[in-house]
Amino acid sequence: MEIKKIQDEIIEEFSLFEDWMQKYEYMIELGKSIELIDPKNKIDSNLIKGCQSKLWLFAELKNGKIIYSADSEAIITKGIAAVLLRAFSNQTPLDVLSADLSYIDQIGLKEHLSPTRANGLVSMIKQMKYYALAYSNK
Amino acid sequence: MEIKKIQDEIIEEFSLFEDWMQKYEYMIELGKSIELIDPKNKIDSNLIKGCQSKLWLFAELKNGKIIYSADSEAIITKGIAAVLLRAFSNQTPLDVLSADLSYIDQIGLKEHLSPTRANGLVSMIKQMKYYALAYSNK
Amino acid sequence: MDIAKIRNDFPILKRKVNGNNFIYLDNAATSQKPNLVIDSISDYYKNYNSNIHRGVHTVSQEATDAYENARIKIQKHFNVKNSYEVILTSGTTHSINLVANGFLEILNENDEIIISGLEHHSNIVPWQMMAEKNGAKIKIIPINENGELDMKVYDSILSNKTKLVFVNHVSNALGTVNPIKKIIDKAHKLGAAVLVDGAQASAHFKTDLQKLNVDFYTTSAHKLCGPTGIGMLFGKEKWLKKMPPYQGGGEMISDVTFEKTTYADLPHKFEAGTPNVCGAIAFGVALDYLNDIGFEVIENYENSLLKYATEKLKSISKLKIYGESKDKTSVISFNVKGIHAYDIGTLLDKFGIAVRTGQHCAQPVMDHFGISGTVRVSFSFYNTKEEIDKLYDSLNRVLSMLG
Amino acid sequence: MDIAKIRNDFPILKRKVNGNNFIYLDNAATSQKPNLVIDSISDYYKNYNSNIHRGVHTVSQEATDAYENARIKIQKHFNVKNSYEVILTSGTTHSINLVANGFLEILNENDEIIISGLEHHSNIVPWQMMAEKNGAKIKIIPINENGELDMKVYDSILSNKTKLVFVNHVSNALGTVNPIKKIIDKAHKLGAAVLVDGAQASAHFKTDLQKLNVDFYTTSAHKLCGPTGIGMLFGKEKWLKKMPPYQGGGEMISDVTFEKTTYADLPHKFEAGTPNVCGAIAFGVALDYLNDIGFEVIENYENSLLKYATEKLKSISKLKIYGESKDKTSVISFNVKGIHAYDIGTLLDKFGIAVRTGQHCAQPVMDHFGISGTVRVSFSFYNTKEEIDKLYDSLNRVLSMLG
Ligand SMILES: Cc1ncc(COP(=O)(O)O)c(C=O)c1O
Ligand SMILES: Cc1ncc(COP(=O)(O)O)c(C=O)c1O
Repeated sequence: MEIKKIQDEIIEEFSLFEDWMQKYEYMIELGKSIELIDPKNKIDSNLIKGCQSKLWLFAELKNGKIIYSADSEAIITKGIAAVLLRAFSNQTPLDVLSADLSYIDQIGLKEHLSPTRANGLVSMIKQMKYYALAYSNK
Repeated sequence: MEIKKIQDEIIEEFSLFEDWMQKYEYMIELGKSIELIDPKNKIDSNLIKGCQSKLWLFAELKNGKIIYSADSEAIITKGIAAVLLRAFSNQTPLDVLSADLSYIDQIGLKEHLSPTRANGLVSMIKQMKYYALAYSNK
Repeated sequence: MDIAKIRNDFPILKRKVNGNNFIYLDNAATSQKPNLVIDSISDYYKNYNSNIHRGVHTVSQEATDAYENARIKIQKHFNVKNSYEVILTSGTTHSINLVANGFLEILNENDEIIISGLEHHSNIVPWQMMAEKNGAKIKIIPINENGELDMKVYDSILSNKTKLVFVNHVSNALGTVNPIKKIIDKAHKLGAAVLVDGAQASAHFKTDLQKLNVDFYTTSAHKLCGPTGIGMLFGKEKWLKKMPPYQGGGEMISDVTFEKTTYADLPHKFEAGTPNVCGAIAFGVALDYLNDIGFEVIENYENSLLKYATEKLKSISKLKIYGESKDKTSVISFNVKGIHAYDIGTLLDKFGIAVRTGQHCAQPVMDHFGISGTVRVSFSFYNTKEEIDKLYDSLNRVLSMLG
Repeated sequence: MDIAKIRNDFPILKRKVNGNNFIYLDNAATSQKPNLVIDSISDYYKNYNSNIHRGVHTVSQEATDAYENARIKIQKHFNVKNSYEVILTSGTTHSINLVANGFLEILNENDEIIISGLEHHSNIVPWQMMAEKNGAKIKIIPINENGELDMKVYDSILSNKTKLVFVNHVSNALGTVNPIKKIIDKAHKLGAAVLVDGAQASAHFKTDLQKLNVDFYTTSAHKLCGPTGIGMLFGKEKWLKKMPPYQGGGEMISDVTFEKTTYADLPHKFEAGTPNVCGAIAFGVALDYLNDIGFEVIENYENSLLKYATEKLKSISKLKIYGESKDKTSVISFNVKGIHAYDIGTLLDKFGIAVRTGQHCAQPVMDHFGISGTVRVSFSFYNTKEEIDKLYDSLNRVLSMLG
């Protein structure tokens, strides 16, 4: 599925919730189904900086598509990672590079988009784009 | 004359003036008649600290009385010194030590009584009392 | 203590966070400011702002007097002998670095310094930086299971090689009040000087520095209802005279030529450049405010809050409190089994409750307990039992979301 | 420029001093603050005061964002390439000491540093302190009769032994604007770095640091309508990476154990401890305020004030102006023959006029002219021609009292 479509899907899902508690509960649920990073890649060099809880991110190219995997000690961070992975994993590097991010705002996670947030969302997005850039040159 | 009487005299003189300009002009006049420090005593060790213009102070004991002498690069500082010397010079060390200083306030120089003032008035008073203390033990 | 009146003094307590009443339980990081302090800042800039010292004009004189008067307020508050033993700095970190720089040339590789295992990074890193240069050896007083210093080890590592001992008065990570009087007396017997970091203590109780006979003591105004960017260092005259100046600049010199510079007297020798004039004045106002309430009143009230909160939190299953020293200020550091502190902090924030999560700039303390961080709630005299009830309820809801 | 409106922004300008309207001509010492800046301080403490970075709660996030946003305002104002090249310090003196400490281990006794003869003590003493330790040699660019740097001597002392050149952008004692672009380009040709002290410049004109290609640049917020206790250091990334941290503490580390500490990335490596959060935010507001008026407008207006005042003062007999460089900001330093500066300053104050007297923390400049000090009047964009007329009249009355 296209990134844009997945994002719309996520927006729709989140729009069903009436309050932040339900939203967060859903995000936490999503976190549980994340593509977990292989233990052998759970190393310091795959840590995302600026994150209060450890957050590992990894990416590999399979059949021209980027497969992201991640994990975090914190369940909310994992949920946020899930929201990103669902949209961007299994896409071509070029699609990832050109993808728009406004869906994060629309599902009510805007507060997490400050570069100084201790959850590393912004650094994570940056790192995902770096991976995409690296793989797009291959 | 007793210190207290001289102080009253000074207060009376200053009370004749209606504004600060006249007062300052008078003080500047007084400065001109100051007992000048002997050039050989115009040395760094006789400088009063915390003074923006150089201010020298010296004291000697003659017939049981302290004779202060002073000089300053600034004419206002010299005037202030004159107001002090007139009251305290030629008095016994004990009289200087026990003297009250409220006349300074009464003649309208209170603003100069802050310890952080750059004119050194407070340091000068201190130094005069030090001299008196030293000579009172002799 | 009229808590309603006091809360009314703090405008920020009226705000909403995420739709809820704001409950500020991050007081160990920084305190909130009463109107009196905030207004003193406006008043300064609206009425008598000027650069200080050596100014012959009235406004400069007013600012200088207010600044020096703040120094005297600090002197009196901490019962310091001479006002020139109070150095105004930009905060505890600056104060400690000033002392570490001062001892750079006093110590050498035969000397030892002792650091408590409860220290904030601000009281560790400057000494490591110093020791790297002069070769002094660093020894550590370890902490026990309750988060208290192991005084037996202290006795065993203290020797006549020890030149300096550093310990905080209160641990910011755990709230432990350290037995500094004992530490000082023992150190002095062997000729070592002691620096006590009072950043975390001085909001909670009053300290008599002459009685304590401590060599150096330091705090930050922002921890005790004062503004950011200002703090103090007390140093005994004999030490301040022995130490070289830390920064070079205006104010701290008496004579400058390109060949030779002579330094000014205390305290100016250590106050290079235009100081934080307004900050110092507001620091003094903050001390006045706290003293008007009274530190005994504050201490009693905060202790009752701590007791109440500790009991409530302990009733939550799987919740473990780190630091259970008998002598504690209003800090509770905890974790809930299987749940990351970050998740708890993030969700409590949704309920309008501000707590701190992470290492609290005290990684060695975390390492001691084998954890990566804690949730830290820290109280002040403007907090209430109702707020603790709200914390308790919200925490339970958060845990059920995360569980 | 609507001067009435601007003056209305500065509450202090409405006060009386010794019964007269307050005329503030001590702007080179520190600037006055507009309501916008004062209000931003109250706003911070009333609404979102918190310790910053690593806080997961909303208010900490708001404070962090505002603090980092201030850094970006400074970055944009000075056209700095990367925001992390902007270090927030407690002021120029702190900034310069930070750099001097950074070069302590980079330089040795074979290296030379060049200092201009126009420097403020803040840009002399730190280098003397450094040179005492690492043995670097200090050479001086002398000044000529007009108070300008003697660029021929500069050419002759600059060599490939020169590692650093320090010069202020504008002299606080005389107002001279130095030819820093030339100084920088020449230094760079020989591989030397240049630090420009912009404390006295940045209130008067805008500086493009990338265009200037300077290695370090520094200023203090209190000189440009901002609060006390905050300033900035710009350093090129390559230098900031090369220099060791200055102070140890919280924030500036990424990993602390008692064995080893690793330092955080820029800019945090140089921002140990709780920063002056509120000060930084208000610094940003001050830049906004000045930019809203526009620096071209400010420069033109101030130049016309300077010209007007210079002509008027010159008409007074026996009055000598020190520093008559063609390129000058709003500073007039003068003496009147046979009269001590202190006397003039003290009596002008009686007329409500604030000027500075003395050495202006630039003793070598005074020594050059063989004087112990000057009377310094320094203007800002909120001053008026009427105030200069008042200065002129009062000065004449003062001189007749003293003469
Ligand atoms: C040219 C110059 N450099 C440095 C300084 C020192 O600045 P601060 O006192 O704010 O550290 C000043 C101001 O006094 C100055 O005018
Ligand atoms: C115990 C302790 N020491 C030192 C500090 C550092 O103080 P500051 O950041 O104000 O310099 C703090 C506060 O963070 C502290 O709690």
